[in-house]
Amino acid sequence: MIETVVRKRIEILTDVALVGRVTDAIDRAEITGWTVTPVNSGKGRDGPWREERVMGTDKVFVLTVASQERANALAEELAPILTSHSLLLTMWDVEVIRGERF
Amino acid sequence: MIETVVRKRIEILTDVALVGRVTDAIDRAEITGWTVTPVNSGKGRDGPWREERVMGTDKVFVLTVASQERANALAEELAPILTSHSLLLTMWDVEVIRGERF
Amino acid sequence: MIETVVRKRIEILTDVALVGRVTDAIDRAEITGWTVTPVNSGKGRDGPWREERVMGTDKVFVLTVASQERANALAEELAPILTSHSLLLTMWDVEVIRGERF
Amino acid sequence: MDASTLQTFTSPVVLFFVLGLLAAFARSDLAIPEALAKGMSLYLMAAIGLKGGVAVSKSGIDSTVLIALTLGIAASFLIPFFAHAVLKGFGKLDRINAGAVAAHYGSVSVVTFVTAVEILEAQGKPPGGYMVAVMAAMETPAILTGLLLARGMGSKDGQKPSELLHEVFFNASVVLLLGAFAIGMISGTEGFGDVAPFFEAGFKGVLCLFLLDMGLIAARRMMDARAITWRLIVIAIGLPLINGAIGTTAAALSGLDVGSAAALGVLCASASYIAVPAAMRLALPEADPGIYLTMSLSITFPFNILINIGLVSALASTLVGALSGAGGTQ
Amino acid sequence: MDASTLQTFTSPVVLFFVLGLLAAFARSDLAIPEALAKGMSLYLMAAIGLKGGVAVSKSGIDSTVLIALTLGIAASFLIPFFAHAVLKGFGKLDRINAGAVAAHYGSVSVVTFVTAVEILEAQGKPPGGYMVAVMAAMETPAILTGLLLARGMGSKDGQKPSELLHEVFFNASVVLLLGAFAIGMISGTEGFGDVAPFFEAGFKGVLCLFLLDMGLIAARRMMDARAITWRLIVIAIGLPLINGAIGTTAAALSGLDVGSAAALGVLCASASYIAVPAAMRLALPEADPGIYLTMSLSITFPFNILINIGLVSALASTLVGALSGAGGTQ
Amino acid sequence: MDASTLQTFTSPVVLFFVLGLLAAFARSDLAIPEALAKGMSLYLMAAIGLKGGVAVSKSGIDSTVLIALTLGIAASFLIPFFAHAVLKGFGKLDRINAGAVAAHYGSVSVVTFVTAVEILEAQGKPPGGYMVAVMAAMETPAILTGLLLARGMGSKDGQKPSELLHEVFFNASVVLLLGAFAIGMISGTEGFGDVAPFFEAGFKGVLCLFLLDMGLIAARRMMDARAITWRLIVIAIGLPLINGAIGTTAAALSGLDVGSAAALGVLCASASYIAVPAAMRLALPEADPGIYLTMSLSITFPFNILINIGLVSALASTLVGALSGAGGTQ
Ligand SMILES: Nc1ncnc2c1ncn2[C@@H]1O[C@H](COP(=O)(O)O)[C@@H](O)[C@H]1O
Ligand SMILES: Nc1ncnc2c1ncn2[C@@H]1O[C@H](COP(=O)(O)O)[C@@H](O)[C@H]1O
Ligand SMILES: Nc1ncnc2c1ncn2[C@@H]1O[C@H](COP(=O)(O)O)[C@@H](O)[C@H]1O
Ligand code: NA
Ligand code: NA
Ligand code: NA
Repeated sequence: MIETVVRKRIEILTDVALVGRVTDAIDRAEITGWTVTPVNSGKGRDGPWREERVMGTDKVFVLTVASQERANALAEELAPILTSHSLLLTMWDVEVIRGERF
Repeated sequence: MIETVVRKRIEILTDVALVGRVTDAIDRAEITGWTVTPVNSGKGRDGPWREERVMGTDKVFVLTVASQERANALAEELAPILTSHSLLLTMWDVEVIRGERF
Repeated sequence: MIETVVRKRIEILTDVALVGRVTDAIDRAEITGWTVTPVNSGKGRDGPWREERVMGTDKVFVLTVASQERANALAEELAPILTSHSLLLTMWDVEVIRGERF
Repeated sequence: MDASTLQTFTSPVVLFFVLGLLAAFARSDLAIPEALAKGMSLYLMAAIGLKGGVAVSKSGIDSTVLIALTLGIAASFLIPFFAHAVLKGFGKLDRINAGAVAAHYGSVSVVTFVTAVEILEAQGKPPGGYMVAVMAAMETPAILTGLLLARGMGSKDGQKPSELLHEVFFNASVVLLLGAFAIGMISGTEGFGDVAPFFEAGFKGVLCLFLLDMGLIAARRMMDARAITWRLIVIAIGLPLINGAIGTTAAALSGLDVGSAAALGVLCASASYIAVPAAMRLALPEADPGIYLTMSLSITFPFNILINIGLVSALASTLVGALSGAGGTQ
Repeated sequence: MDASTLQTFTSPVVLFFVLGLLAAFARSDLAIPEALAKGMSLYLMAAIGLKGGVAVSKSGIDSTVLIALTLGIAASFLIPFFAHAVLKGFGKLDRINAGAVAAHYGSVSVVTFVTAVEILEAQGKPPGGYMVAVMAAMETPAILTGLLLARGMGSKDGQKPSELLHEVFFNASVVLLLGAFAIGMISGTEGFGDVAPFFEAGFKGVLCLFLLDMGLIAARRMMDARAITWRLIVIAIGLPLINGAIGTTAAALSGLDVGSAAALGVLCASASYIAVPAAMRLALPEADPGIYLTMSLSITFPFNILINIGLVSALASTLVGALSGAGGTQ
Repeated sequence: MDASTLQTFTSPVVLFFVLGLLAAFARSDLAIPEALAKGMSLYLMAAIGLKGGVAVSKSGIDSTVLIALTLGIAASFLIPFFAHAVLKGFGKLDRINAGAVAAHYGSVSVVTFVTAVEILEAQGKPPGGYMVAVMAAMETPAILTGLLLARGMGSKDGQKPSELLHEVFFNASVVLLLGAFAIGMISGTEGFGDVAPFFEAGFKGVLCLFLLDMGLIAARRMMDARAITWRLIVIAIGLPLINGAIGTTAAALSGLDVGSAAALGVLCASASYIAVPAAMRLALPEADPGIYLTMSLSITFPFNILINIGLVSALASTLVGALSGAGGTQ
């Protein structure tokens, strides 16, 4: 049987303009990497929005897999901008293979 | 340390034509928001399919974060169309920051 | 109340060129289906990359929902290429409705 | 088959479609990005709408236009009854699936029409500009008949009829076709001159790439098809033959010119694979897309492009020739 | 309103914008894929930049060019002060939101400019090629003024100023506009000849489809708007009127020709909805996009396209006519 | 450097490439949406294929065509042996990475070829239409040699050879190039006339935007590069110089005309960055894309576009001139 270890998977919904801020925070938390995936549309407190890339106002998900400890460090790093920039952050435990990498 | 609370994350794979039905159900369950992300291709009981947006037959994920209670309400809302429209619904516990919002 | 059952959700980040290998492994593990979603960019050991589909070097997520047993079979199937092709695999428990299908 | 039918097979437009079919059958990974395919489809609809509107701004609206519109709308309403009977009887489909497929055959395929116009123009039989409006008008009536046949008058599913009607009348292709048609009518030849290099000069080239994509998609769906029986294949070839012949004949008898009669025949012969599938997913989710998409897109569409447009065109020439000959001796 | 204003409403370019507005209000699902919209926007910027550069390679750079540049940059710096006062006073916005909106009105809208150039050329008043460089120069100063007004000299947020300045000066549209302008100047008429069929012949057609998309987006945002009061609507119409009039007058007094004066007026009247919103998300995240995007995109943009370009053009003709008449009698 | 080389740097096509490089080095966020870049690449391949096919439909196939095909295929097979030796020796790469890089240099870059054709035509030395077929034929043999060199005859990885061969022969660009070539041959000048406005008039403009994107991608990758040593940089410049000279000389000696000899030289000099990387990810996953993509895309590609095409063209003129002079005195 393959061996797995438990890590945190963190997904952050953010404006495209702010991706650099989020990935800088990930780098500062010394997490090994991150992956960005696209988002089409959504609804929040300000009502619905559609992807409007021409206007630079669309969003993406930034996801990263990290140890519990580094995940906490990342959450601390992001805390100041979470509310001001209305990011959505969810995290949960996942099993990974090759866990020594994260 | 940042405080997190536990919420349900629900992801529903649906035909683009049916997104409105799903988000209406989310609204009726009084969940604060939702986010739609794109899908490329897949395989199910009817064999493989590719994204064929020209034909209006492609799919997306609708994801939403909600309290346990509202998540259940949503699942109940969607139950009648889950099988008839062959939606795929998965849900699991996640930690969120700023939990009062969900 | 709607009845849910627990299944594994497995997500594999892979080069587009290797999707066929991954879905073949899913088929061999006798899992009922899979879904492919797009990826924009990321950073790993080799530094950052952007989606460069013209060059055939971009990545996607392949996700599949399966029973614990079949999920293990899939992980075994993929083990040999996980490291050599630097795939990223995470898996976790989710609740699904219509669980008899998976 | 006359020379002009053969000529079809040296036209780049048709050859790119064949290339798409062959590439997909050879399991090549050639693919057109979807955003581009969607964009080309919007471009083709805007261009054909504009061109039609400009033509009508010159010719004006007369009784012929009304006759053509009436014929088209009637065909879209009625074809599903005939198709439904055949699909349930010979095709052995259940009522729901038969209704869904029938709706597709009553509605129309924009790209089949556009390709037919190119071929007819090359043969010196250009259809009237108003045929674009006829096409737009034929898109949706069939959806209503198809649902009626599938489901009777009631709807168990909570789909609000108003929602469906809205979806049907304001769906993207109807709005774009009629909108561009109106713009063409308002701005006329002069206003169109400005945008002609884009919408006219590029037209055939875009159609080439779009048909390349359609060939790829049609062939790939064909190879993945599971629910298709030989009976359904026969129907997917028989219906366009019969509908095309009836439509052309009715149009010729009603006094339309050769090109317009052929165009109406092609519209009757063609099956929708854009607007109707989307409506069916909403209104008839139990119906199997594996059946209706494969029939309309992978069998009827190639059959129309490669063979049936030629047949309908030849029939229109014969009929209109005979009728005007008859008229000439009166 | 003279004949040429009426003519606006038979131009396909404007009519496609109206079609987009109507389709969205009717809640049609018509939509242009984003990748395509982005591509069309890049194409329009490359084309307008090239054309401007080629024109300047012929006409050379003289004092008029410097005057126009100075006027434009000054306007972009100063308009936000005026706008900020109005937005806080009459508009009742807080300091932050007023600053964010003010930055939008000091900056410019590329598509408004491009549409204005088309309309002015159709009216026989082509603006000078250097106006493209003026537009590029006007994109960013307003961002700095807007931030200053919103925030004073300090920044509590850890946003590094150097990062913002970089974002501002190397943002995609500035780079592409100035880059294409330089390429046009270097390669001149001869080099441009090779690529003219693509960048020139296709231009108006692409603009049609792009404005169709802008109409869809503007109307959809309007319908979803929540934070917009009648006071803000008045400002979103009043500001382009006033800024347009002041800009045109200043340009006419400074001796620019009719077309260029009108173009400068349109630049002053227009509000950014691409570069500035992105900068505001970075530098003023507390400001509400629901306010600044709705005002600039859903009110000011349509107002400029449909009405204000015509007014500014008429004003420029009157002023330059009067001034040259005065000059002629000296 | 003669006048024609200088002329290269006033061509919009090359200038847009330079703009892309500069914008990326300045860390501008300018970017072309991927779907569009993919679409432009398909367009360029379809257009160049069609044009080549039409040219051959006029000129016919003679022994020159066979000679050029033989030279091209031989070069694609053999170049990797030479490259592999250099990469292992001077470049200090391990066997696997050397094999992967070698495969890239044996194969070809479509865009380099297309740019070369534009430049050669502007210099009055148009290559023969059959060179498109030669290019398509050269895409894949190098992949086989490269794998052989990396891995010996066996494969430890379970990659089925048939799968790889299929991938290699039916890969998108081979299918599209040869398919469009065949369509061009079948439909000939007359059929091509219909679609010429799209495929011919738009060609250079699309190439401009595509090279803008390539410039952005090449420079960004360069800045992120980690695994690149000065030795590899020397090789990435030396190989195209040597391969280009050998290819041109062989072609001139075999009697090809100036333009075709230069085109073959450019094909030998160019390195693949589309088909081969995809094949390597499948067949040699242990090889590092950071090495092979950076060398082929970020060093060799710009070197060829900016400098080497000019050198190869000059060499071809000199050689063919000398040979025909020699022939002339016989
Ligand atoms: N810790 C991580 N979290 C999320 N994605 C990652 C992580 N590490 C690597 N990746 C993704 O996996 C890809 C390959 O990583 P690597 O195997 O390190 O080259 C990267 O380009 C990222 O997209
Ligand atoms: N409960 C939710 N579940 C999923 N996505 C959400 C939820 N609430 C907000 N979002 C997403 O977050 C974005 C910003 O929300 P807000 O911060 O409320 O403006 C929305 O546009 C949605 O895409
Ligand atoms: N086990 C699975 N894991 C992930 N996605 C699935 C699975 N089964 C089905 N799907 C997705 O759901 C879609 C519809 O499946 P079906 O309801 O079986 O027709 C498929 O096309 C897949 O994209
Ligand atoms: Na029909
Ligand atoms: Na302004
Ligand atoms: Na080569």
